[in-house]
Amino acid sequence: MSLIPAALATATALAGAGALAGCALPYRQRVPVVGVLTAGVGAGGCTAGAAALSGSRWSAAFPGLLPLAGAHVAVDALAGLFMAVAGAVVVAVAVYGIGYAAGHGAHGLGSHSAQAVLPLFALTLVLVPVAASVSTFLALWEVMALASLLLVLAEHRERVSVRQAGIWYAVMTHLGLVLLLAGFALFAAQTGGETFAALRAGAHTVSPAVRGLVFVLVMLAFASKAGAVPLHAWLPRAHPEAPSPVSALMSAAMVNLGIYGLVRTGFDLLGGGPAWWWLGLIAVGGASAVYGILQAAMASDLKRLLAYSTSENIGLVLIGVGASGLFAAYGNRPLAALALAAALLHVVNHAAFKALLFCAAGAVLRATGLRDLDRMGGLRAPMPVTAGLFALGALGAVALPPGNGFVSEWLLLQSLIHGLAVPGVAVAVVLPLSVALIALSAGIAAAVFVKALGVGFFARPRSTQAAAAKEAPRLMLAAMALLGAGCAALALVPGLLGDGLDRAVDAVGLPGSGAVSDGGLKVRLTDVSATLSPLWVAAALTTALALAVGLPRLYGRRRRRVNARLWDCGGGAPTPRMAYTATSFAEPLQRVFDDVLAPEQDVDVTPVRESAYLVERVRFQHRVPDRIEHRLYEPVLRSLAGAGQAARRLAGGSVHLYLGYGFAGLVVLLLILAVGW
Amino acid sequence: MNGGLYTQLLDLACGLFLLAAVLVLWVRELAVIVRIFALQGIALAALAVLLGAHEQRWDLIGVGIGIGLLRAGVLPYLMRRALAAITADRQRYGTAVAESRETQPLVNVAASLLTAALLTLLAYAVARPLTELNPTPATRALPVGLAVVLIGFFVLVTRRRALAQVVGFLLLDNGITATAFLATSGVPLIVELGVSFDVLLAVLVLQILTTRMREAFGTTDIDDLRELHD
Amino acid sequence: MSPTASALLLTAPAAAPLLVAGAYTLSGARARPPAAAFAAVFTQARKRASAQGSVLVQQALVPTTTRRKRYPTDWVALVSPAVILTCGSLLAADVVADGPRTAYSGLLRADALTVWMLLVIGTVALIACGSAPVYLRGEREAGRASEWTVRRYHVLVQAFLAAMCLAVLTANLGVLWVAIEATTIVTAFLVGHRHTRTSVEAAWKYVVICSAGIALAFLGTVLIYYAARQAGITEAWALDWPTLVAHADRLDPAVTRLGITLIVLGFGAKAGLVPLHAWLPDAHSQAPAPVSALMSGVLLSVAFTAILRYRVIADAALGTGFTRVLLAAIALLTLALAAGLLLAQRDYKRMLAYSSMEHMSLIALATAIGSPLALSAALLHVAGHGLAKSVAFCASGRILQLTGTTRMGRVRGLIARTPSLGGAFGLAAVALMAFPPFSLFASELGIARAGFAAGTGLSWVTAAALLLVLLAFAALAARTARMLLGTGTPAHESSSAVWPLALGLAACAALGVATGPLTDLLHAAAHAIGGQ
Amino acid sequence: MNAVGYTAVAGQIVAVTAGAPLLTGWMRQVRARLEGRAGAGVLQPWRDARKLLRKEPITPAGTGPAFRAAPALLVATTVVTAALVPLLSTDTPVSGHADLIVVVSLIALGTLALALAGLDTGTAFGGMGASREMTVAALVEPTILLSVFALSIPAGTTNIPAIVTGAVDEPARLASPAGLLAVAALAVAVLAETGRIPVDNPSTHLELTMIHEAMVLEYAGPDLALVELGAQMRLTLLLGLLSSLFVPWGIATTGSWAALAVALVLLAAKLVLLGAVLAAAEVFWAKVRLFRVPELLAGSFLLALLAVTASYFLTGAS
Repeated sequence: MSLIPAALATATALAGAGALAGCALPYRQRVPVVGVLTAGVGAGGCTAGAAALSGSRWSAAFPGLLPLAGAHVAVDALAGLFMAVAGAVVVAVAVYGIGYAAGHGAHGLGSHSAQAVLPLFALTLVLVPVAASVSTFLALWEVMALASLLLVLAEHRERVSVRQAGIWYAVMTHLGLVLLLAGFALFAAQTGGETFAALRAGAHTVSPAVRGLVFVLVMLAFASKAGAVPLHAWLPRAHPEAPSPVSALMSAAMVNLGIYGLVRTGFDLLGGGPAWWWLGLIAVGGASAVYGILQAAMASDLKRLLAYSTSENIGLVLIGVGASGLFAAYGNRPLAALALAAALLHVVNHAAFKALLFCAAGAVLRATGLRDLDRMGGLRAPMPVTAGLFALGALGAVALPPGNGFVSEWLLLQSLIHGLAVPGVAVAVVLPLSVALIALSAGIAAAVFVKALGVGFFARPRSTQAAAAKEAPRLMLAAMALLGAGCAALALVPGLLGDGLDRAVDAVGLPGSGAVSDGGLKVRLTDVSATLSPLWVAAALTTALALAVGLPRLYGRRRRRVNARLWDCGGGAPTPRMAYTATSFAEPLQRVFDDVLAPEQDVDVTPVRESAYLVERVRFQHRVPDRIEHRLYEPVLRSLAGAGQAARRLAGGSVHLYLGYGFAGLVVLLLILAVGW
Repeated sequence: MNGGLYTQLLDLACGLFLLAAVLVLWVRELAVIVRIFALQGIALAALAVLLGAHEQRWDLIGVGIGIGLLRAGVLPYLMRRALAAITADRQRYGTAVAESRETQPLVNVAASLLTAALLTLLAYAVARPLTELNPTPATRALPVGLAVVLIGFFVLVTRRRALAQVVGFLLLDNGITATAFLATSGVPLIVELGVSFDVLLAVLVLQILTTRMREAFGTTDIDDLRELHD
Repeated sequence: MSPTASALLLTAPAAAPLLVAGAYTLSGARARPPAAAFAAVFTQARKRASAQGSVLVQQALVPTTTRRKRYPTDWVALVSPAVILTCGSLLAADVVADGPRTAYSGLLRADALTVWMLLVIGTVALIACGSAPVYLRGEREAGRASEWTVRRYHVLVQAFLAAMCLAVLTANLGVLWVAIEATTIVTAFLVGHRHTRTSVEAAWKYVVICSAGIALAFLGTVLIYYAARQAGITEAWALDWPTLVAHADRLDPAVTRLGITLIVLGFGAKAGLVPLHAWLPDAHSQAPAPVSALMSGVLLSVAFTAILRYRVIADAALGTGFTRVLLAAIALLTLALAAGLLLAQRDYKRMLAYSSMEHMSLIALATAIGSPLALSAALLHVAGHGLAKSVAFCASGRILQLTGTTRMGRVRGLIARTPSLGGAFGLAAVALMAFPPFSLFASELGIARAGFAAGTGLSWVTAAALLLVLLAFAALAARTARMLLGTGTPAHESSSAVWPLALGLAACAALGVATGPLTDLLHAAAHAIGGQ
Repeated sequence: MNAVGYTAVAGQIVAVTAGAPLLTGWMRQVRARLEGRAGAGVLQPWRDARKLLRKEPITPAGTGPAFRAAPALLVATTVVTAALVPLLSTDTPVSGHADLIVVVSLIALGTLALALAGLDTGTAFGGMGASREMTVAALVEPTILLSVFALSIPAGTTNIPAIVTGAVDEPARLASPAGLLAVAALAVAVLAETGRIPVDNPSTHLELTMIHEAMVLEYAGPDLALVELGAQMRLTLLLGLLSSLFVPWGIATTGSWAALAVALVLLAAKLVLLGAVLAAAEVFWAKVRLFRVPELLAGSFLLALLAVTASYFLTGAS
């Protein structure tokens, strides 16, 4: 089967061409050419992935590449799934990027460097799942990190915050690399080979303790890349500050690769493990799901909100993966397969709607220069298509029928609910809790996206920029429409993915569940009896809607709608400033979760000089800090700064001190030798 | 010459050699220090000549004489010139005294002497295996060489005048040369030449730097060189 | 290949720079006084012009002097890197095919390690000498350099190159010592090339600390010689490396242990390892940028190759345990120190110097591990670090000339000001942070893999090292980002300033993707220093 | 039998749609009597609806499509759920297409539509209502899903007809502590979802307390009629769901016309009874403060969690 290598080679060639074009071409040609080439890269990756999903495999070795190790590649269905997702997202976002960067000037995303890096980033997104040896994987992984870092920094001239975000991202991602390197190097050392095949073969010879250590290290690394709590700190910084197409790529494609690595390592290479691994994973997942969506509920920056919602969805996926591992650990493999399929399906769905949402947010940002929901409002009038597409994405994100997020969450819940068939007290305690966490996060997600849509796009403009907004150019709309179509397809006929999912689950040694099948019309659980046919639900809803709209019209006498003033309690027409903002919308939730969020607010009242009772000015400050950062990161940073200051004394400048080091070292070593080595 | 006399002379030379090193720690006047260093150079040369005479190796004697010329003649001369250059234009300011004396070393003289004693003990302890490997009168004196190396390093660490540091460096080098002679009656000629040439150049460089230092800082107190730091 | 040819190939790398140096000296001898005088006048005139800002004087001077003036002699320096590279590549094929070459009754000897180091020296020298003309022009135009100082600069740099080539080419450990000490003496005046307080201070520290350290190394050499003589090796061959390696098992362990300790301390001083490391940041920050590039890029690793050579002997005589513990301890201390001092660093040249210490300690760690993979990684790391660091230093020299400060706090928006220069500096920093495709990633990956494969103790050491590297990475990333990013007013940057940097970066990246024809050489070199 | 099935579905939809105003009227009447008033009669809600439907449709200034579509969507979701929930018969042709989770989510979808409409008006009232409604909905979600979990454990599925038939076959399930706890939890959740006392007071317009009314403040005419109808239908539907989950007797499990007729009568009886009980309870209860509502919901969540664990450990489903 030569389709996969051909497609991958094409993608690589196109990426190289794109990089050159980005370096060479002048601004006018640069953006469209690079955009088209990048889309080609995505298409190549998508093709290869689809081929792998349809059952073909490919593997090869290039000993000449990568000094000291040699490069090994292999493609199976699991890799194919993630390649296909990444490729599809890349295609849409690349087209979107043409329109986005076109109006943006020769700096930022349109600059030489950014345009040169973009195709390479796309390529690594597609290629990372292909790696089949530790060195190859880490090399591609780091190239991806570097490319994304450079793209995050693209708009460094506009805002200082970009630099901070870039530094955070660089350091966090390198922390991830160190963990990953330690874990994989340990694993490779224990199995005596660094290709995935060797690891797979030698995994069972490794002592349980070392396996556990490896899993913990690798899990932390991949979780941080996936943006799971508590290693998520880079995500709400980098995603908002990056140019919107880049945010879309990172949030919809790059983050998934963390999940890929986890599944690949945990199930495939380590061959599953004891229950405590997966309980830990579920704990991480649950924490990220609830914490992420709570922070999203508090956020009033649209892109920050979306970033935190990514953290939430990744949490849900992690719960699924953890549950799958748990079931496998207790020997119930069909159920494990179901849970894993649900998790993977949610990865796909999340990629679809999150890419759409980030693109829509980017369109708003481009039209108004606004990311702050409190100052938007009324955008549905000037940019109806964007608003509609955002609504479609939001419907997917709130996991309610007929959105696409619902199908995967339904599968996830089903797998958890039927998980009680698995023995073990841990299961009995953990599963209900995770169901509750999923439900809670789903409920808050509904509030979050009602806020995003209702406050951001509905009501009336709350700022001049919002009032002056224009609809995005056609190219961007087309790309978003493409993504929207993807969401709709996933929502109505998820079964089209069925066989691919089964093969992907098979690839890690679990029997295919066949859960999502029936030509896409039904989602039926074979071993446990529950069915869902999204298409029917959607059809029924539309019919009912038509009736509910139509019948009253038939009954009522007057058809013509007349306009009227809003009810103003008798005092002047309500101004936009009276409308609810994102902050005020989130206030009740924030009160409810006061203990978790620990908001900070201070009121200082300055009375007039004459009397303390007459107030001259009242300043009210209110912010909801990221508490985990507060507690986890800041102490570390402080201690490091202290260490740096302390270390400076070592280089005080006195020659005598410096020679003293040498003399002391010499005497100590001689003493050691004298008393006998 | 017979073994007994050879041994006694050898020990005498080594004793002088070590004594000179200790004296450098003792005195404060730079001029005197330089003179003592010259004395040590003579002792070193004597050492080499003795070994040569004992082994009937004329090349060794030649090397010894050359070393004597270098260490007792050229290097002290260079340092005296440097000293003169430093103190010359200082007379009228009356800071000549300050410049020509190691007024207050970082470790005072008494402590330095005690340290020297300890270092000598350490040298004996460390040199044990060397002596055991091939016990001859020469190798029995190896600790002296090591002791001088350590003392030289100690001078380098604790003395504040530029010239005193140079002397310390040269003590270190003398010690190494002595070790070389005592252990293996000298390294191959080419290496020996290279080493001596390097030492000469190093001293020249240091001398030039000393004069520059005086131009730049107005003093040769190394402790004032603290502008480069983190 | 005929003995004469090989002798020629072995002699040329050291001889060519000396010849070039001689040429420069002679040109100085018959240098027309007008030249120097004109230079002086011209600089004063410029000072006046800029002082009073008079357009007239500017126009009177500028067309005739500054812009049009070319300094062709600066480019002559590129001869010796070319020669070194040619001989290196010719020798490479030869050595890989059929074993080491010797000349002058074994005084000069080229094995795979030698050739590898020659190639590294040649490439880094190419970068340094290639970016020197632009740097010197800047110095001239700023009135900081006269014809005489420039000529002295060229002579000393060439001598420096010769000394380093000799150090890697000789098989005689004594001559090796002499050559490395010679580098100290030669570079002393390059470090102190300006007569300012700071440069004198830096030079003094450099000479004193390095001479003291190198003296210890000589003591160690003497002890090894003693042990060899007692092992019955004749005087002529008792310092000959191949002979010593062959008969290492007969050396007395106690004496060898003492010797190797002193040697690691001594040459470690030149290699920027604890405890005699402290000269490094001062010297690197004061030397002219191309010289800093050479010192940091190759001098450190040339000094370290001495340790590599001695390590073979010591391991054969003592078993691997002793040197492993010694080197691992020193490496960890150095790494911790470098990371700690990077955290609160405020001067970008010092920052680069400390990052050199970081990378040298990684190389030392790899040597401590000592498996074939680790040694190959160490050698690859030497090459990668040499390339990236020389590019970084050359760029920093231009940055200093542009901004007039070495304080990072005062440098902002470099990419906006000079995209090419800022980009080169940024990419070099990225390479030093060990991002692929640059070769430092491959080598660090190899070191980590070898470290975890080398038993529990070294696994822990490697893990600690990785954490410290993370600290250094964070510091480097934060500082560099602060320098490069942000807004700034564009300034012109000549392309001739950038091509050597681009060359170096390209080479580093290429090495990281595939070593290609060098693969066999790399493994042969690792094999030569005990990676069997 | 298929005819019977479709008839059953149609019957359920009609019963809910037509019965909702009557049930509301009946509850108001009971309440009025208990409070010693004469009451407006059971048919009053119908009359209101007719009156409103005849009025002209109003579009308040600055509102958009969401505002206009929301009422219809509210009704539509309720209708679909009415078709899915086995109020009359357990073997309907549609019951295979969805399960309890879908039903719950569809109801949530209706809430969400209304909240968006509230925000779309851009008034302080609308926003306030929407924010409060979404907060309550978010907190109710875990309770409902955990009750679903608890109910599905014995039946081994989330398919409602299966649950109901299972309960009919072995009534012991309902008497089990798990069953009772689940009832209590779900009952509280239903009160919250339908905005009844003690969570919300449907008959107040006091801005400090109101939730649902604040969202729909801007509606008038036919739209208002739809909103009212939707709210009433949701109440009816959820009460019906409760009844068929916990007193499933009488629901036709076989496709015979007689059983269907009996089921219809019994359904009416159950709803009347439940409505009376609820109305009576509302007379004696007071609405709790808005920020006490989370405590109430936390309590119900605890009940649901206990229900799950209890059903797991007691019925020993392992």
